[in-house]
Amino acid sequence: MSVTILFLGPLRDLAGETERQVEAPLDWNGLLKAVGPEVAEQLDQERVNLACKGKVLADKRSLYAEDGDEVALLPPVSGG
Amino acid sequence: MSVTILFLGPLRDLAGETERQVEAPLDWNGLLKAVGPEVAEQLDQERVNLACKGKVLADKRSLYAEDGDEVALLPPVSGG
Amino acid sequence: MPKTVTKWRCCPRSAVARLSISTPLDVRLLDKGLSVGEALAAFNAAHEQAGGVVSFLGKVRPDGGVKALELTHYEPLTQPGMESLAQDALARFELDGALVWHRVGVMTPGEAIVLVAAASRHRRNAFEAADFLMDHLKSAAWFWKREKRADGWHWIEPRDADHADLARWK
Amino acid sequence: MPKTVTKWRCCPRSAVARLSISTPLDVRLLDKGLSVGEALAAFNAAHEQAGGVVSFLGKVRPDGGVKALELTHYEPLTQPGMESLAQDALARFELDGALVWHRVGVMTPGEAIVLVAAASRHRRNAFEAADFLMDHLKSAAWFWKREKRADGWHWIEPRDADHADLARWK
Repeated sequence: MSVTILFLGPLRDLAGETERQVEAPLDWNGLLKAVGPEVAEQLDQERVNLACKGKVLADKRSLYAEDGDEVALLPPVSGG
Repeated sequence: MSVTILFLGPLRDLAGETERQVEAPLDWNGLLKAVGPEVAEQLDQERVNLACKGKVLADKRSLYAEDGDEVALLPPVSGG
Repeated sequence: MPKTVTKWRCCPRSAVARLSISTPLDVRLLDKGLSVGEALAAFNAAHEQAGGVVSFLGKVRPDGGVKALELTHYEPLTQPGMESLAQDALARFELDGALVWHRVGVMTPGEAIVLVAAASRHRRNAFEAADFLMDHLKSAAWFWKREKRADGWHWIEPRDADHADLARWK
Repeated sequence: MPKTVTKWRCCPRSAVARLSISTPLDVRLLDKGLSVGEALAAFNAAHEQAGGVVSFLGKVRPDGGVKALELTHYEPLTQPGMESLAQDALARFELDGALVWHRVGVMTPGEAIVLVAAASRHRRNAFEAADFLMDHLKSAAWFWKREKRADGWHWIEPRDADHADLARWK
């Protein structure tokens, strides 16, 4: 009975792991607590997006992930 | 002791031949006479250029071709 | 993964090219090297009726002592994002077809990262479509890059120039 | 024929491509068909350091019952004109290299007429160089076209659009 949080790109280094399982259901405040203060600070910035069930959320603060859902933390894509 | 006049692109059809040998030297008035009235009328238009010895003339009316020279009549290039 | 609306059909293999190209769109994420000559030969053969074909090939540059480049992505977004982008280009520039191939994983300098091609009746449309595809690919496809230099791996930050490139099409 | 100032050197033949490409510029008038995949593979191999390569391929379109296309040119102007244009593009867009190949003679629908490629450190430069080369090729190279239709051969007139294309670069 869990939600998978995926840390992508540079957030993977900041989180120190690729993914983490947390208890379902998971909302925005639950996510902030689950990822720790450093990642939470990044996540709070506009340039970091959130996907749930393979869809980018228009309003990431409306997150509501249920059992079996995958929540992906998407930092801005790289230039170059 | 001659100058070669080359008819290129559509001017070839109008002249009815690919090239013609005429006596050297050849200037602008000589050229107009040598090519016949139909081609001369085309040649007089700004959009038709003249090359002598492989160089497009900035002022075609300054033509002066000597023995062995090639004078090319260049209609505008095709679109498409 | 959402289905796109285009009808896909498979082309007969060309005599020159051993590759099969889907028409009108061929969108791929590749985890190993791509043969650019073969891909373009097959794309050209698949769009014989098109008057003009423009291609762009992006390669890993051997700049500043870069030893390797790693591209990570989020597959549930990347493939649909690339397909939807190719669809947009197809409609917007009245293309006969488009090819959008992107490498993921670890690459070394000189290796191909991205190949796009656009086939169209008109030259200008093919140029603009290839340009449009490249400008939008990064934002459509969620790629994160890091470079391996002498002192280890470094993430590549977003660039302001990318936003300027995107603004050209607004 | 005037010599250009660039130093030409010959590249080692690539394992993939059987063609030898001159660098930085490879300018050719061809009186028979060209293998696009091979040409681009060889060009890419010759410019391994370039971050981006843009190519344009123009083909004879099977429009309005065209059975064949004939391209005539004036060789003393065409080859130097194409070389000088390629030089201009090389300097103007800071290219690593360029390829400019043009068919002459009689071609049938689907056959390649022209292939240009530009290799550069920066994507935008490679795109602009290929575009620039195509816009200027006709005026630099003195080509006259005629089409064979059911009722015989027809010369193709100059187009106003060509002048507009050239004006973009002034």
